[in-house]
Amino acid sequence: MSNSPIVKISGLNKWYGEFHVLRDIDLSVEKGERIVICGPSGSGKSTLIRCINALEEFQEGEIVVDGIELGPNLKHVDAVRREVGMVFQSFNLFPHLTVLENCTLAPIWVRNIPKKDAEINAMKFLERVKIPHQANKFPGQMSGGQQQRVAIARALTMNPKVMLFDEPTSALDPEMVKEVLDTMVDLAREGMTMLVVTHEMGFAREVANRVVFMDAGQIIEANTPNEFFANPQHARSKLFLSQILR
Amino acid sequence: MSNSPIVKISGLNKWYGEFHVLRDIDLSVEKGERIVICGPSGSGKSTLIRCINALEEFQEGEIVVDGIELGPNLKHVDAVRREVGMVFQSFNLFPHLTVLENCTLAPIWVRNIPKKDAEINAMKFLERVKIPHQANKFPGQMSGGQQQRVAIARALTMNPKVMLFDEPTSALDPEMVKEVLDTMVDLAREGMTMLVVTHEMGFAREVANRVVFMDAGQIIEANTPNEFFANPQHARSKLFLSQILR
Amino acid sequence: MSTEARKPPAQIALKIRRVLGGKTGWNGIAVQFAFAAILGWIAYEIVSNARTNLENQHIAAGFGFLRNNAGFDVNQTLISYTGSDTFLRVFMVGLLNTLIVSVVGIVFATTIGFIVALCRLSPNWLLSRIGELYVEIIRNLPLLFQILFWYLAVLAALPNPRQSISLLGIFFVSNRGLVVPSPIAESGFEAFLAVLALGIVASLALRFYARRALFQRGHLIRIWPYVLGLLFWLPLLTMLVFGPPFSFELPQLKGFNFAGGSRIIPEFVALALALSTYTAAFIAEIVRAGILSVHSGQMEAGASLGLSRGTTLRLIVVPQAMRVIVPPLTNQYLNLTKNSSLAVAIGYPDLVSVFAGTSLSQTGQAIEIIAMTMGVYLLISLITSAVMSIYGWRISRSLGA
Amino acid sequence: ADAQTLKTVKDRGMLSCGVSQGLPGFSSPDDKGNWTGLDVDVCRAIAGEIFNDPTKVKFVPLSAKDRFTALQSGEIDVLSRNTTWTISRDTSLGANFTGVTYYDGQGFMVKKSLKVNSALELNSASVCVQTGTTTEQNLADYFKANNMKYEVIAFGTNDETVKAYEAGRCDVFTTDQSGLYANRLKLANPGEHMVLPEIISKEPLGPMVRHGDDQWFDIVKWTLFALITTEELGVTAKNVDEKAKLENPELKRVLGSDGNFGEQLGLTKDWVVRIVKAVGNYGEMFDRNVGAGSPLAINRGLNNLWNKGGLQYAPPIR
Amino acid sequence: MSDITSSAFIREDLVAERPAPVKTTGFIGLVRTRLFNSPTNILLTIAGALLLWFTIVPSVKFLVVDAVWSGNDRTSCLAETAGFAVGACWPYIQAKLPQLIYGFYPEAERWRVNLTLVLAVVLLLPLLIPRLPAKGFNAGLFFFAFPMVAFFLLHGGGLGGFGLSWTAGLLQLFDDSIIGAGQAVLSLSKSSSIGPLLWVVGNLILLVGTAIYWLIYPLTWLRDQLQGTGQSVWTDFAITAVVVTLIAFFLGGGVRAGWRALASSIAAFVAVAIIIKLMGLDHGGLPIVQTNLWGGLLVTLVVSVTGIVTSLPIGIVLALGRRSTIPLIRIFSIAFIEFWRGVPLITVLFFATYMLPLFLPGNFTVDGLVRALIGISLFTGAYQAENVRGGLAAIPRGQGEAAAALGLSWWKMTSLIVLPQALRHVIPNLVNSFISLFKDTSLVSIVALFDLLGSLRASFSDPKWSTPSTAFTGFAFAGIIYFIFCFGMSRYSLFVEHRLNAHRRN
Ligand SMILES: Nc1ncnc2c1ncn2[C@@H]1O[C@H](COP(=O)(O)OP(=O)(O)OP(=O)(O)O)[C@@H](O)[C@H]1O
Ligand SMILES: Nc1ncnc2c1ncn2[C@@H]1O[C@H](COP(=O)(O)OP(=O)(O)OP(=O)(O)O)[C@@H](O)[C@H]1O
Ligand SMILES: [Mg+2]
Ligand SMILES: [Mg+2]
Repeated sequence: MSNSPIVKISGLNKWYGEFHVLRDIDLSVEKGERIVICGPSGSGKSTLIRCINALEEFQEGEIVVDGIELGPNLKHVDAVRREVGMVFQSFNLFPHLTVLENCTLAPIWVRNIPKKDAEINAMKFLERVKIPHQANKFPGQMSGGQQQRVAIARALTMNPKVMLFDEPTSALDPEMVKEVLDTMVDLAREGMTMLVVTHEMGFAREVANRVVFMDAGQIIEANTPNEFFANPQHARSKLFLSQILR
Repeated sequence: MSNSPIVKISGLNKWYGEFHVLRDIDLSVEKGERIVICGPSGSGKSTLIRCINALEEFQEGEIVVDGIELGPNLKHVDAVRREVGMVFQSFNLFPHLTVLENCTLAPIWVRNIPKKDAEINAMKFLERVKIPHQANKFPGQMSGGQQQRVAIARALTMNPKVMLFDEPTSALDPEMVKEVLDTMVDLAREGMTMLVVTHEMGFAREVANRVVFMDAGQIIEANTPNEFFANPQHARSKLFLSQILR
Repeated sequence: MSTEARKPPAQIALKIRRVLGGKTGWNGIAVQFAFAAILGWIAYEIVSNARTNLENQHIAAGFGFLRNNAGFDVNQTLISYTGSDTFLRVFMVGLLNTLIVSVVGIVFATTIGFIVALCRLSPNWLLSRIGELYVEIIRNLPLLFQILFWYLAVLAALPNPRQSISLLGIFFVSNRGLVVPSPIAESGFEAFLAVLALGIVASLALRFYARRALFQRGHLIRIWPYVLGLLFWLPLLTMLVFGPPFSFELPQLKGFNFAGGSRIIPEFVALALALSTYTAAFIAEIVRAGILSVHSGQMEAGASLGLSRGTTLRLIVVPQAMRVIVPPLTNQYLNLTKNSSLAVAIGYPDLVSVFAGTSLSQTGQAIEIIAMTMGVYLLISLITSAVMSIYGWRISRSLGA
Repeated sequence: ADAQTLKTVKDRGMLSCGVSQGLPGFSSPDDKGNWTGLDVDVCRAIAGEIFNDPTKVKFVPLSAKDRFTALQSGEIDVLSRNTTWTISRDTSLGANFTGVTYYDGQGFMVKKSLKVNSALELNSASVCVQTGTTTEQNLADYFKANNMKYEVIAFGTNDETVKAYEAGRCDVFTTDQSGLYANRLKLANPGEHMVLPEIISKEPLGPMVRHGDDQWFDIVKWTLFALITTEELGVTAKNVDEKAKLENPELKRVLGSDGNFGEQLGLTKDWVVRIVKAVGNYGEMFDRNVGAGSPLAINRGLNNLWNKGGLQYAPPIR
Repeated sequence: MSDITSSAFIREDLVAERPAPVKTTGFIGLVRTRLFNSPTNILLTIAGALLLWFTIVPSVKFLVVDAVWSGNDRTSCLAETAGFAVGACWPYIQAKLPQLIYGFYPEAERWRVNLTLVLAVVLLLPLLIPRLPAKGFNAGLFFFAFPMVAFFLLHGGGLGGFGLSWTAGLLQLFDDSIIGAGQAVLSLSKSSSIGPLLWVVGNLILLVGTAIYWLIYPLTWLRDQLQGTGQSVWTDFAITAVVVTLIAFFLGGGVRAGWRALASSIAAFVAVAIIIKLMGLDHGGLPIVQTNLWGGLLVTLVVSVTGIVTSLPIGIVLALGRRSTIPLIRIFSIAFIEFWRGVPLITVLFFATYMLPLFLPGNFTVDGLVRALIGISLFTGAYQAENVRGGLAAIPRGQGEAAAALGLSWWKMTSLIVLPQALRHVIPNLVNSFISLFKDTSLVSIVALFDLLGSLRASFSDPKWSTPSTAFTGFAFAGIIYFIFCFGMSRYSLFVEHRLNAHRRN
């Protein structure tokens, strides 16, 4: 089983109205692999990642997550979502619930875990992102970096097989970027399969197995970070890298 | 005439209720002089500048603008305001009027200039701030930097003798600060008398004749920019500069 | 190897499913069918029950009754009406009475509302407190309570017509209402009307001219003295030349009541008074919120450009405030119109009172009559909301949002 | 659904009876909500014959304009609320009048201080009237016929109308004469008001039931007849038990020891006994509520028995 | 003084703070700056003071100074007996107070009204004070348990059965209607040109009806058996409790995780059992007080509280319906909302009071008060729907996406994430709707229900208390009561709004 990829995207095409956002995307992610997706704004990175989580529907192609097929008409959505965790740019914590409640909500209501167990489990993950003592605060009372770490913990409580990150650090003040990236590095070390949309090239260098470069809705280049940064093949990748690495 | 200062503030004192905001302010501004006012938040910079434009009343002292006296009970307000242009931190463009209408409103209704002429004149100033092609847009359709430049153009259409700026760039995204500052530098080059409240020390260095440092409602130190930045005299100025210049 | 942009696949089946069933597709269609079935069942039950009930009770159905003679009188009619007119005529009479009290109510409510709002915004502490007091008291008492109060308590305190309170000997206030002299056209009437119309047209033209003068030549013309002259002095002059335009028939106490003059019935006064004072409290809050919603920076910007306070208010603040004010204000107007149906509690002959009340009990045709009554109100509010959404759309377009 | 009213009433254990919202002598509640009056007693008589318990009535106070809808909708089983018998009401409203409990006519009441002695002097007066009544239409006819002008002010309920009259909103209050006397008691100073002599209409008042249930129609109709018959026979609430024991064939028929008229109505044999025990005979009812024994002190007049010069006449029970 | 014009200036000693030359704070400051600071303002102040003088002084004079405080009937409130121009006639209020509060509710049973009121206050107060815990439990008690208890307390009467009987009855009603429809179609087929088709359809419907009849036959049979026994309520209750609890257990996750559902279900049923036992609902309960005896403040409160409790769920459902992507549901919700918002409440009440019975089966009557309640609930529900919709629109899209990404279904997402936030946003608007609802209850007096205002009007026509000041006194009294309730609610909504804003800021 471990041979077959955990996420397999083939022939994915998506339109917004007449606008062709994703074009013939093929990508497969092995278990434990850590992929960084980068590319200029509007190139379709967020859209791609949201398709994997069935937050967007698509018109052509197929996405298979852990053997579950997600066709254009969105069958098996619930099953897929249960295997995939997602972290958003704008945290999207539930402001009316405490941190602990944020982290126990899904386990209790989706996985039907007793509240006690869910809380013990949630505290474990909150410790892992280093904010166990804030468990009873409300999100509004925390800094952006802390909120994003809670969001990561919240996704982890569902024991996802794959974690998706959509620019997790770009809404943060510079001082806070590091604490979130550290958390993600830890996660990567523990062997979590991750797809990360980010412009933090340091992070890509440190943990990614593969860097995928997208432009105009297509995958232009995919390579190991060392190769990609040192020796980009495509003209667009070169241009992009020249802009982003000062 | 050119000997006498264009703005002369003497013995100005102002209270908000029990709170003594401005204390014994004396300041005179020569024609063509460009003064930058800086100081910690709450030190009374905005209040001072608003007093010059008679937007605030004051309890003691005297302000003379171009020979017109502005006493505590606000005589000659209209005359003074006609000589003084003001640019606000939050632009304060009129959202229900187009850019061009924003710029022709006052000339038509205050100076009774025929609409045609007012429009020609306004276009001249809009060209000067480099947005003539946006003349028929509404403010809501423009970026912050563009709006602030329109605000400057609007103030200029009244041919003021003095321009007041109250933190004109602090509500702007970093990319847009430069376009506004450039406009102001151009204006300074053309010899406009300016009083600018700002924390942009680069601007102060480049164009100011004098930097005035305020704290706790009083002028603590006033000096040429070179002197002031290189060699602040007062303990408070030193502290302030150490914070602001990284 | 870059892929060209293509057109999306047609996916007609999916689109049809979307149209029929929303995002959830087949599930949605199923839900819809179930829902339609339940609705259909309820509708069937209603219709079949109503049919059996009506049949059992031998109630005639249909709108034929509208052509029958009503046989009762109404004490305020804007169109000629006697007891031998039809129920359709009664319907019209009631509708017109509803409209007249609504229009009068709206005019007064707006006036009072703006005054109270200005009081509340006034820098004068006492005045703003009084405004607040007014709003809090009026808003927190039921409208029906206020209508009854004005009608019962105040009416009871007024004298009978023989002892009526006379104002200048031509107006009379009593528990029969307010009697005013009624105008009768005289020889100078046409001339007067013509001059008045001329005055209005000339004033409008003057305003137009003044604008043009300002915009084209930069002449600021003060037009109000001329307008005053046109609208007041000129008609006065014609009166002197051509004689008075109308004479007044003075009310005189004759028998039980006043003969001559026009009478405004106390039911109307009480209803219009209660409706306008009540709605005014809400309008005051709307106006206040609207004016406060215009950022103080706008006023300051106007001032710093040298615009006078009045000009700034007129050209900058009011237009912006109106955008915020007009939609809820229309809502209040609609509410007032709907609330005028409370007339039924004090016997003012509005639509609900004479049609859904008296006519219903004379004919017994509840379904038709209630449906017509509700339909009229519904129509009024649908038209108003349609107009409002057009207005809202125009505003959002002009702000470029 | 044709002949179900009796069953519905029995199932409910309660008669639902529409009455006026307060007209002394006919139907009015006291401070504690106990209802009394002539119309009320008709309901009690029906409840008495059905349940042998005159208290099993739910009184539904109705304004003139709501009364027919309430009857049509089935909210009430019988409308006993000074309602005038007219052909249009009998036919088009889907209801039937069951008889006349009170022969009345429309009159006018004015303040004595107005110094008016005849209705023909009422030109240009303001008249208060209850809306949705025959009164409202009679009024229009009368003033038109006599070529007089007037202003009509119509109110939804009797109380509102009286209140407006008292407050001076109008000069004249018009309704059925019985109502005038009854309402005069509600005024703060009854002595200051007078009823004008003219009677401008025939107003036979009686209970009403829905179309289509003949059994129920019979029950209500014969309740009235039983009340009148017992008066003819001198049966009263006090002596009914003794009378029942007498060997008078007519009494035996009426009081149920002979024949099964009650059962034919769907009731019990002793239905008349139950009625009389509940409210007495018509004469007693009249006296107690509006006649000599009441503050209204209205003469029997037209409402006397046929054999005493009045109009009250009941077909024989046999 | 140093010369500032010279380019360098350094302040050696700081200027100390000193008080302003003219007083701008405190009472004198207020008078100086906000009452008498300019000629126009002086004029306005004088005008305002005059206005107050001519309204407040006569009011106080009427209500207190010239008032009569004791007496037995109208004579004590007449100027002739009192010897002065009489203001308010308070003995009249004293005499009518029971009627204004309870209507004709029998004197011996009034303790039930009082008890209900006390219960309501005891449950409501902790709900309104934000600091107190256990809001969910408390709200459950107030919104579900309390209405039932209040119904049996105020109206009286007992239960004839329980869940099983009710379900059976409801299903039977539904089935009857299907069979009725089938018969109607069949009878149509005889006279119609498409007779054979109708015949087929009619028989099909009949077939379905009969099938359902046999499908639910065990249930109806069981019900009839139960009704036969002496202990129908308790047996029925036991069966219902077991069935519901089991369903809750298995839906809640079965042996693995259903214990929570099991426990809460059992607790709820025990609570219900206690209530049934305590109030003796199994054998008839308290004596029945028909709603036409209710009146006064009691009716005002019953109508408004019921309206508040029922209109909110209606509003939520309609608001969600209006945002639904399913076309029919959306269209229906829009039409429904716009209809109720477009017509005056009084016509709605007319409709409910006089026409509703026409639309119900002949043998089915609905109490007059209940009919008015239905009308008011639907009417207010439509307004609440627009309030709730505003709240829903204010929730950022990301909230729903985050919930979806966690695997929550639409229902869970809506009830756990979206609605709690949306409702919190619009509490002030909701409370404002409640205030208008409370005021609107006075309209029921037009359809012959005697609420506070209706009772007040009825009391005016009592000749025993008819004096020139009776009406004013009555209005003053009722006005004060209405004002206290409405003003209280509006202040509370302000308080909540401030709290919410404070919460949002940090
Ligand atoms: N709901 C939508 N409807 C129409 N177009 C959309 C929608 N969402 C995104 N787009 C368009 O799709 C394209 C891809 O968007 P996407 O958010 O995936 O880009 P991205 O690579 O994530 O960019 P960024 O770095 O700015 O987040 C953009 O051009 C965007 O304008
Ligand atoms: N309308 C007012 N009423 C009372 N106090 C005020 C008012 N406006 C300003 N203040 C107070 O006066 C002081 C000076 O305010 P001012 O806005 O002039 O400061 P500033 O130097 O411009 O600060 P910033 O850099 O934050 O704009 C502050 O402490 C402020 O709180
Ligand atoms: Mg993106
Ligand atoms: Mg400032």
